[in-house]
Formats: sequence, structure tokens, C-alpha cells
Amino acid sequence: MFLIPNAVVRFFHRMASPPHFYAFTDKVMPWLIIIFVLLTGFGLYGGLYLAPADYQQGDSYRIIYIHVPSAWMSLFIYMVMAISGAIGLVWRIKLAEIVAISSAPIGASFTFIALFTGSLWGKPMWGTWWVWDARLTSELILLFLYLGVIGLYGAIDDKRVASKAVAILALVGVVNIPIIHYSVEWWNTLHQGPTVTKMDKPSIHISMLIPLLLMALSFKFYYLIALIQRIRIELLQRERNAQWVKTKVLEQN
Amino acid sequence: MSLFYAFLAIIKRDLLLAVRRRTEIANPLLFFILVITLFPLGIGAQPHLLQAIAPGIIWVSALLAAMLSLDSLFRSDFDDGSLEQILLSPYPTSILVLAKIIAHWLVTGLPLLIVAPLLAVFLGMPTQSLGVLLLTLLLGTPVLSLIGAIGVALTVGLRRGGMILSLLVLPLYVPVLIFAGNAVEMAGSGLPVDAQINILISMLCLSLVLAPWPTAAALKMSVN
Amino acid sequence: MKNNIISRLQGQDLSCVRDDRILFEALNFELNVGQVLLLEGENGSGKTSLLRILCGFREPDAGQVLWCDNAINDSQYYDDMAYVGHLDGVKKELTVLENLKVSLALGQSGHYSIPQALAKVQLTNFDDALVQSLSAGQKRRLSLARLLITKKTLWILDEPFTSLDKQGISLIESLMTEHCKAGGMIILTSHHDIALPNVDVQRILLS
Amino acid sequence: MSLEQFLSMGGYGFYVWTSYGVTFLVLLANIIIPIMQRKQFFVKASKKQRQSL
Repeated sequence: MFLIPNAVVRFFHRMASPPHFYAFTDKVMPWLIIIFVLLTGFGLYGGLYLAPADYQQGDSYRIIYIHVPSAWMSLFIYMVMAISGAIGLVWRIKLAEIVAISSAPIGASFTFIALFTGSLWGKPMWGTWWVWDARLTSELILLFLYLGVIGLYGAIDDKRVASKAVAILALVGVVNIPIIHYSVEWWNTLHQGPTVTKMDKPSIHISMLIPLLLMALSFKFYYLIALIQRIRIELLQRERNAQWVKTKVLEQN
Repeated sequence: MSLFYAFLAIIKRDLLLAVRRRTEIANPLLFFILVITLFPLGIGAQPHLLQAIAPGIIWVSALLAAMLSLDSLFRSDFDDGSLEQILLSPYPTSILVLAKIIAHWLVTGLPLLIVAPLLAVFLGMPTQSLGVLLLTLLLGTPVLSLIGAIGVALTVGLRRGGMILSLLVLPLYVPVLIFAGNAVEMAGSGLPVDAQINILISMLCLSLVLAPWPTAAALKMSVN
Repeated sequence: MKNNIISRLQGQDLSCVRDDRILFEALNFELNVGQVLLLEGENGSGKTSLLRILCGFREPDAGQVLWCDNAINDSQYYDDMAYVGHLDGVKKELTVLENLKVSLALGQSGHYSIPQALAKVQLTNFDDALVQSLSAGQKRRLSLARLLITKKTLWILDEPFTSLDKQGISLIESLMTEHCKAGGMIILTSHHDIALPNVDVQRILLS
Repeated sequence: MSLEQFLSMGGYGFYVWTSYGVTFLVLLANIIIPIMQRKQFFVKASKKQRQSL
């Protein structure tokens, strides 16, 4: 605590209080949207138009600009969920609990996108919609983990209890993800067909890499935007009896 | 010392209860046998085909049997208030929970080992893989009980926890299934399986140490 | 009694909200050795919720519970407290004796041995009986016998008199009086009036 | 490069544009659903407030 400047500590303390956080998000939202639009615009322009076609895969590889960032996001969001869940469990910070559960549907969406685009990419490359490829399989299991979190949260009526349950489950999941990942990878090397290598490690040119990184960054900003939207409704619903929500409601009329 | 005494008392109590109830032992076992008999009926009784997929069938059935038996782990204690009493004990809940899991495994997991050779013969599995099958079951089913305990602890307070339990638990069972199934398959073709067995051992150690904590935390949350 | 710390239970500024309804707010109390705290109120007024907060099962929405000036989630508290709730917490497939042995293993042994405790709650000849063959009142008395065989300062009792007859009620009352005289303390909810002569009874009315 | 060429994506247009389309829809839904929920919340809450006044 001594190493952290006082101003930073004060900032986090204020952010942990719901009305302050709500007001703060109102202020930053336009900026987040601007950055997101710019990043996505440049990323897509670079990826779909400027970057050359792949010498092996032709233009079909352009799915990479959403497939790979989505796959990254699916793992990243699970980490965020587990970490904020742990913070919520240990320090009883309401906002951390809400971040954890609000992340789950967004993470599940990215996992779904990674699977769906992976399948669409696989069709022209492998000739079939689904291959039990290591990465696709772990992604599928990750989707089940997300659905478990969402399902558990929905099944428990008391939302404070439910967020605790979600935090425990997310932590258990986070310990298991590497184990699942490596076991699936190991399993895959034993059963792998010869066609799969075609998609492995396309020697990526710099003009292909830059749009990929831009898209990865843009997805991070999208996550922030979507997360804030979900946090807001969750905050309003949980604090519906608090004075600040009541005044907010009055302002809306 | 008194913690050890409490640990033993819980195991003894749960074993005694299982003996008095009986169906608790029989149900997962019958389920295990039934599911395995369904496979030849469903996919045809060609000996080659059955032999090839026997390790997978046995392990998937064991997985499902383990999952179905999970509900009885905390259900009756939750319903009659004994769970509250266990949580209020001054001893660490995770240790007491571990005792319950061990007793539960003795009652529901161990019997699977006894019938597994019989079923392996049903499916025409080569005899040299029988030993490995038993070894993987011995190492793998406790892991299933330990991981499953986290899932039941999270859902025991819910009126309809069954469906959600399988969603929570089955994805976490994947590594055990992969390594155990593969070890049996490899043993069938006479290949060494040391690596798989070592991994299963480390999974067992890891889950023995780690799983009781979230289980205890989840139980505290469930009784709220 | 133990480490020269005088046992004391404090509730500070407790509040509990359930489904949009504030059950209680800014509730303060202090309970010392030899005292009884009686919680009164209609059904759904939050009595059971308060007891479950005191057991550590539920977190209060605000405030804290202190035992000997420490927060209750350290193990010292659970050495000293016992809870008898709506549910008996006994296994119906086990005998009376087997149930009590498990309870004893989960705590430290107290003033009474198991036969003595059974005699106290008038279940002497039932030690080999399966709990499922007992009447509701006998089960209640059995769960109260649990309190006697372990060494607990604080008893938390949720409606201890339900399904007991007049004689059973006066039996429990005498046990409670004895416990307070011996340096214990009790928190209970009850619909009945309790008669505890010479015991300091505090009352909290929840509405 | 003509627009037609761009859209055909070297013959992989269906796969590429379906991917991008579905991604867009899913991501859009993730923004719109909470906003709708918030609107609904305010409608309900203000109704409740008026009732209690």
C-alpha cells in the first residue's frame, strides 16, 4: 500500500462506490466508443483491403482478423472474470463481483464467435465444418465453462450469493483451463489427421500482422464498452432501493 | 489428534449410513452396467468395433455414473441440517468435507472397480489392458469425486440443481477422460502407459489438495 | 474460563435486506455471560435471518458481529458456539447414540457424558433406537442433548420449544437456566413466553 | 480492385462475410440487450415511484 500513490488509492476507493462509478462511465463512454470505432476502422481496412491474399489460403484467411482476436478475448475475459471474482470474494467489493458476472455473457459471445468463425474457416480449408482440432476443442470446452457460470448465476435467486458461487466456479475453472488445454492438445497430437497442419502457423507478413493487432486491441475496447453497459444495468438492479438510483429514475422522467 | 478423530467419525458415519440405505451403493453401479449394455445394442455387436471403443465406453460410463451419484454426497445432510452442524464445527471444514468425499468414493467409486473387469470382458477388451483399466479407475474415479464435490456444493441449495450440475462438472472431467481412456487404449496395443499413469497420479494429488477448499467455501455459501 | 477473556457477543449496526424488504436496520446488542437474548417478532420479521447471521451462514448487509471483540469468522468463535435450528441436524437412519457420538467427535467434550445428557433430556432408554422411530418431541430433545455433551458457551436456539409438550418445555427451561448460571449465554427465538427465574433476559422486538 | 472483386473475396466471399456478419450481430446484441434492459428498468422503476407517491 505504501508504494501506491495516495491519489491512485483514492481513485479506486471512489470507483468502488456505485454512484461514482456510474457517473464516471457516463463520462468515459464517448471516448471509448471513438477509440473503438477508429481501431476497428483501421483494422478492417488494413485486414480486408490492404493486406495481400495468403499464397496458400487465398482470401479465406481474412477470417483470422476476427477469429484469432475472439479466441484471445475468450481466454482474457475468463481471466478477468476469475480475478475480479477472487477480489470480490476476498475483499467483498461489490463492483468486482459485478464485473465478474457481467463479463460472462461477453466472454461466452467471443467464445461462440471464435468457434463459429473457426468452423467457417475450416470448411474451405479442411473440407468439413468441424474438425476435432485441439484449439477448437478447447474452445468448445471453454464455451461450456462459460455457460456453466451463466447458468449457475441464473439458477440462484439471491444475487449476492450467486456472485459468490460464480467467483468460486470461475476460480476452479481458471485452475482447470491450462490442464484442459494441454490435455486436449496432447490428445490431439495422437489423433491428428494430416490436413490440419495446413492452418498451422501461416508465416505471417507484417502487413497482415498489423491489422490483426489492431483488431485485437479494438476487441479489448469493445469488451470495455459492453462490460460497462452490463455493469450499469446490474448496478441499477442491485441498488434499486438506494437513493442514488431513485434520483436517477426521477431525472429520467 | 482430535481433528483426525473427527475425520474418522465422519467417514464412519457416512459408511454406516450407506450400509443402512443400500440403494445408494447399488444405483450408480446398476447405471454403470446398464449404460455399457446399451452400447452394443445401439451400435451393433461387431466384436472389432466394440473392442476398439471399449476403453472409451467404459470410461464415459464411469464418468456418467460418478456424476449421477454426486447428488447423494451432500443432499441428505443439507436436507436434515447435519451440514450446518458440520460447518459450525471448530475443525476446518475442508478437512471434514474431504472425509465426506472419501466415504462417498468408497461407496460409489470403488464398486465400479469391482464390476469393470466383467464389463471389459463383455466388450471383448484384450486381457493385457485389464490391469491398466483397473489402475486408471482407481486413480481417476477419486478425481471425479473430488472435482464433482465442488459442483454439488455449489448446487446443493438449488431446487433443480441436476442439469446445471452436469454443465458445471462434465467439462472439468475432460482431462481425466482423455488420459485414462488413452492409457487403456494404449495398453490394449501393448504400448507403455507410464506417462498417462503419472499424469493421473499428479491429477489425483492436485485435486486432493485443492478441491476441498472451494468445496468448503461453496457449502458455506449454499447454506446461507 | 478461557484465557481470562470474558466471553461477550456484540452485534454492531447490523442490517439485513431480503427481496427488497429491510428486515432490520442498525441493530445493536451486547450479550454477556449469564444473559439470555430473546428475539421476538412475527413470522418473516427476520428472526431466523438474524440467527443465521450470528452463526456466520449469512453475511449481514451492513454491520458486524463480534465475539470477544473479534470478528466471528475466526475459529475461536466456533469453539464456543452451538446452534440448534429448524432442522434437527440428526440422521434418521442412525441410532440416538451414534448421532451423539458424531456430534461429540465434531466438538470438545463438555460437562456431561452421553448417558448423563440422555438422562437429562429424558431419553435414557432410547440410545439404541433409530432416530426415525422417535417422535418429533423426542427428536427435538435429542438435538438439545447435543448442546449438553459439548463444551459451548453460547447457545443459539431457533424456536427450541416447537413440538415439545409442557413438561418438555419446562425441562428445556431448567437446562437453559442451569447453563446461564454456569457462565453460558443463550440467544433464542420463541413464540412462547419463557419462564427463566433469576436470569437476565434481554428482549429484541423485530417488526 | 472493383467492389465486386472485393465482395467475392477470391471465391471465399460466403465464408468471410458470414463470419464477419455473425460476429457483428453477436457483438451488437451484447450492446443492445443491456441498453434495452436499462430502458425497461427505468420505465418500471418510475412507474413504481409514481405508485408510491
